Amino acid sequence: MSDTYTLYNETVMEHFMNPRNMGDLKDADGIGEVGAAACGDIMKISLKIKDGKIEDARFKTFGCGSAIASSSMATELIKGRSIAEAMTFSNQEVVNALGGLPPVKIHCSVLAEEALKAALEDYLAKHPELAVKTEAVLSK
Amino acid sequence: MSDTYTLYNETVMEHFMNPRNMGDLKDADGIGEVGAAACGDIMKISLKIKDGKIEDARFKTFGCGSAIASSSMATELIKGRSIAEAMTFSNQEVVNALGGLPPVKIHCSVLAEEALKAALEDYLAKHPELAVKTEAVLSK
Amino acid sequence: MRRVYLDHQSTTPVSPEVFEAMTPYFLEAFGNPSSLHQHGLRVRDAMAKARQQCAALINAESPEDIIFTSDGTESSNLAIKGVAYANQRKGTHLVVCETEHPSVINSIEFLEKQGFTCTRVKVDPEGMINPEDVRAAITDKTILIAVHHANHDIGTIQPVKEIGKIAGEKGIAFYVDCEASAGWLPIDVQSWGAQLVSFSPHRFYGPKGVGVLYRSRRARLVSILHGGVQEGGRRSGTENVPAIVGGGLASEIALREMPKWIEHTGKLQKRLWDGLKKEITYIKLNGPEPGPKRITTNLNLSTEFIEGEGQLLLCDMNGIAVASGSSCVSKSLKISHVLAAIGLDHALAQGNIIMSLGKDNTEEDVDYTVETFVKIVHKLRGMSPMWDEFERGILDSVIAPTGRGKSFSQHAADISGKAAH
Amino acid sequence: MRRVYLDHQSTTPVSPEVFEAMTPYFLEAFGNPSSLHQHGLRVRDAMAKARQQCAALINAESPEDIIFTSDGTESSNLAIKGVAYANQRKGTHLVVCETEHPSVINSIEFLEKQGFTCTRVKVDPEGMINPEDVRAAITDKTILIAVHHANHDIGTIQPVKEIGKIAGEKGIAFYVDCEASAGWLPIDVQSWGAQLVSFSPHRFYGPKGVGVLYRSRRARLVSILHGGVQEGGRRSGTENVPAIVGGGLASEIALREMPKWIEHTGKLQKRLWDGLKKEITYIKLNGPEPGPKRITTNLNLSTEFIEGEGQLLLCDMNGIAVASGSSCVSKSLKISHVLAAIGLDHALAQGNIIMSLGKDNTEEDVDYTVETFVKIVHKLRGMSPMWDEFERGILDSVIAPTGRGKSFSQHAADISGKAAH
Ligand SMILES: Cc1ncc(COP(=O)(O)O)c(C=O)c1O
Ligand SMILES: Cc1ncc(COP(=O)(O)O)c(C=O)c1O
Repeated sequence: MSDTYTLYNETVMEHFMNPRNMGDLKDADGIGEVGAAACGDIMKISLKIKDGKIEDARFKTFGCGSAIASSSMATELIKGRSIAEAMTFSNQEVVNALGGLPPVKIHCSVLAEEALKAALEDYLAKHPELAVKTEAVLSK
Repeated sequence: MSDTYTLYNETVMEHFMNPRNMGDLKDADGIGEVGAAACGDIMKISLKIKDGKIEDARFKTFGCGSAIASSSMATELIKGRSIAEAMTFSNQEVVNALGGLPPVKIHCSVLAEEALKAALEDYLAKHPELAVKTEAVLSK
Repeated sequence: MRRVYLDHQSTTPVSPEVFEAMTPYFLEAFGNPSSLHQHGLRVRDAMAKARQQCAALINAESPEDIIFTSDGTESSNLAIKGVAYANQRKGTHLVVCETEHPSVINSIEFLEKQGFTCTRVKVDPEGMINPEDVRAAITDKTILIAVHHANHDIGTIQPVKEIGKIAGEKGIAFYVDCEASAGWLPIDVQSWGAQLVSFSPHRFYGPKGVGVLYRSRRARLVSILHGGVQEGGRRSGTENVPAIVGGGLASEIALREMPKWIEHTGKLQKRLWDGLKKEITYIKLNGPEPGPKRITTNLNLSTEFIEGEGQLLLCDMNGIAVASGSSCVSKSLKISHVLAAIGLDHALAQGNIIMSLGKDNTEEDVDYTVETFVKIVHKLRGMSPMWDEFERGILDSVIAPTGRGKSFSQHAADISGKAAH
Repeated sequence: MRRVYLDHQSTTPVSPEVFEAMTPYFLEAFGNPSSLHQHGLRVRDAMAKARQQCAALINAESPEDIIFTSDGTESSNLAIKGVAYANQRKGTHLVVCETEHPSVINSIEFLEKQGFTCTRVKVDPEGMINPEDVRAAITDKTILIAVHHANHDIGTIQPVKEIGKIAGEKGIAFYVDCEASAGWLPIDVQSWGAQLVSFSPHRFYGPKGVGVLYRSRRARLVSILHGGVQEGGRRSGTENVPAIVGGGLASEIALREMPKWIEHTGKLQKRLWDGLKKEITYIKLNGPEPGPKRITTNLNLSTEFIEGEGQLLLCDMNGIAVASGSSCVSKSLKISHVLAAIGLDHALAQGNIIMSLGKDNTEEDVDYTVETFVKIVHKLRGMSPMWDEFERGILDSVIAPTGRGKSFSQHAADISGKAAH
């Protein structure tokens, strides 16, 4: 790659070119689809959740290179976390894990956070008993 | 000269580099010294006049290249002319003989015309009888 | 990997012949044209020649009508503001086409803050302006009409001759921005009745760092960069001599080669669009079909259900250089105002890229591009939730509606109404 | 014939090293920095490096403070108008030194037509501004103080640090035009407290076609050329990449070589002035004596009883390139406003030429110049009616009055009162 100039850093490019967890989950337990008014990007995250833990995550993204990389990274980071942990997930984690994003592209990582949270809310809406428990954990 | 670039055409440069009739005339019959308010140039023309004809002319000039070339050319052109002819001398003759001057430098040729006329007037002031005769010729 | 440069509308390489002609003006003939000695006089001669070459490209009455600036943007600014300031006693109203380049539009916005007014004439769905709409926009306070020749974004060729006639009848100065057409379409300022025309040699194998503004002696113009008396007092500042020399030669070459270049890029343009449209579903060409209404260098494409930057990046990773959105403002997030003006659906505007052809592109380049682009679209659609939802009948296509599902825009509004920032 | 270039203040040749560094950016790395693909990204990297190199030359806080323009004139215009427009709600008064370059003076005249006001602070007979006069000129409506570093005409080095202190106390933006000093004198925007500084690489062996404006983030500035979002939106238009790259490297080299260049030109400056003054009577140096108050590159000379253009032409015909009058405006007939400001007698202003030294001049160059110039003065005085009249006691000298005869000015007024047009 040394002779190649890239708009984003190597990690971002790598996730854009070879996105992890791309696709949909059959029988997903929670699905979130969100859009960014500013740039028109749309991101969808599906989660498989078992015993309060995110077992698997998938994304589909209509958006720029950093949006795709952000969703790839977000799904990668979130796997194995508990619902409570996932609820505190912040876009900054995506930015850090990607080794930074250009200032005008930070909103892509925000979109990933939002898609994840939408998927979790979708799951919790179907499991109100867990919602209460999660809130209890979060407010500790 | 082919490798040399010049601000003025070759004729002008030639007259600037090797001015004709440069100097003063001992016992001049008429001397004119004029100045241009616009650029500060000063030009002095001395004439030797015999039998109503300009026998010799000399100039001294404080001024730019085209002022020096204009006075050189003007003195050259005027030699041998009658006073009446000389009184109708115009700067355009200088410009033409020099093969043209840049627009901002036309006033140099005007200065030469003025210096010549001042010298003629100086002469005629000393010879009022000729002044009348000359006017008669000019008004024909 | 094959390398295919398809961004000629952004800029072109300097041709070796032009570069060679420029070289002496860096090292030996380095003088300042304002200097009265050998070094200055020598470069004055060179500039005079370049002025003739530039004048010839656009059939200007005289080389004296050519003003050298630093680039197309400065030329636009000088044309718009220079005419406006020079004529403000006469009137303060301007008429422009709404799809002008930002250098025109933003110059006008600046003037509007200072009390000028402007009518932005609308275009049709192909980006074409109607001369009668220009006529209707004129008031007795109008001092300038500005319409570009070819559109920088969607390649539409405007009816400048007809508009020039109207401007002439009304005695109003007419400015034609030829940045996107010079070198690629014949320009004739005299038969157009244009008093101001701008172009940039870097768009046709000349160097960056020089722009050209033609100004007929019939048009009043004041300078906008103040200082010394360079360019007859109309553009102050030490002249970029090597670029001016190079720009002159590039203009001469373009004038000579133009018929060949037009034929060549026209063929490739057709081959490229035919190939893409055959292999890819739900793809749309923005602006007129290849033919007399469209410049031969430009294809502006919207591929549905996927976004533009991703297409661009994958093209680039496969050696193909293309542009996304408005070619000169690609750092901004906003969608091109040209695409908005032709009423393009927001979803299609987002999936927009521009491929622009040049004299050195080949049929192989085109075929490789088609082949690669097909794979790219496939890959990105595979990642796109919109494509999935379209296939499942939840969303409908804008390009070829099936009658099933809601519109992309509706869907986007629904979900981004939620929590998007 | 020996060739001696003594017009380094007008421009310098591009150094071979700089030209070599620029070369790839014409032919291979020809991309538009706004492009998102390889070609664009590669030149972005190159521009980032140039930005650092330019920042280092003037000790800027950050490369982000560097704005690339097309030349010194544009930089001056942007500094003056950009700050004025950005702050017009706060105030509309500017303070400048009366001996600024025309690009500053004329920008201000333009603003005055739009309602701004300006105080032009006077200089002393050496061309030096008194910081206390600047302080006295400040009102509560003052939004900008502009003072050049070294004077382009007479080489005076201004007390910019002291003025910067005053500007800082009052919280007013301070612009220093360093066109005539950059590369030849150390510049430290931070210790000066300057928020705006301009310079041009073509004055120190870099290319034409690029100007630099430093703008501290503490200063508000709006753009004056409107269009795309290049240079962070502060300067629209396709960037002249090769010139920017060359300008960066020229800045790096200048920073490194400056001590040597200063020492070298300082020695030659002294030798040249000593030689001329020894061999030629009635010659005067305008501006301060060589030393800490004068830049080492510049000698501004008035030779009495003869006029400047003739001196220049004869120098040129003998291989010596010098400037006459204000170096950037030599096409105009008018006498430099700088010479008028220092109160130079009209006769001496007319006999004015500028010799400016560079790193490649030698002692032999200097000696040849002295020898040749002596002959030239002799030749022109032989043609001059003033010299003759001086010798005959009709006129007196301004430089070394004898007490005999009337002044040149009196004489000129007497005779041109006559019939001069
Ligand atoms: C002090 C000063 N400022 C500004 C300028 C203008 O620079 P440029 O001619 O590069 O536009 C000059 C040019 O001589 C100058 O000497
Ligand atoms: C139609 C049009 N006008 C003006 C410009 C501005 O030209 P430049 O970027 O050379 O300043 C462009 C640049 O793309 C353009 O396409």
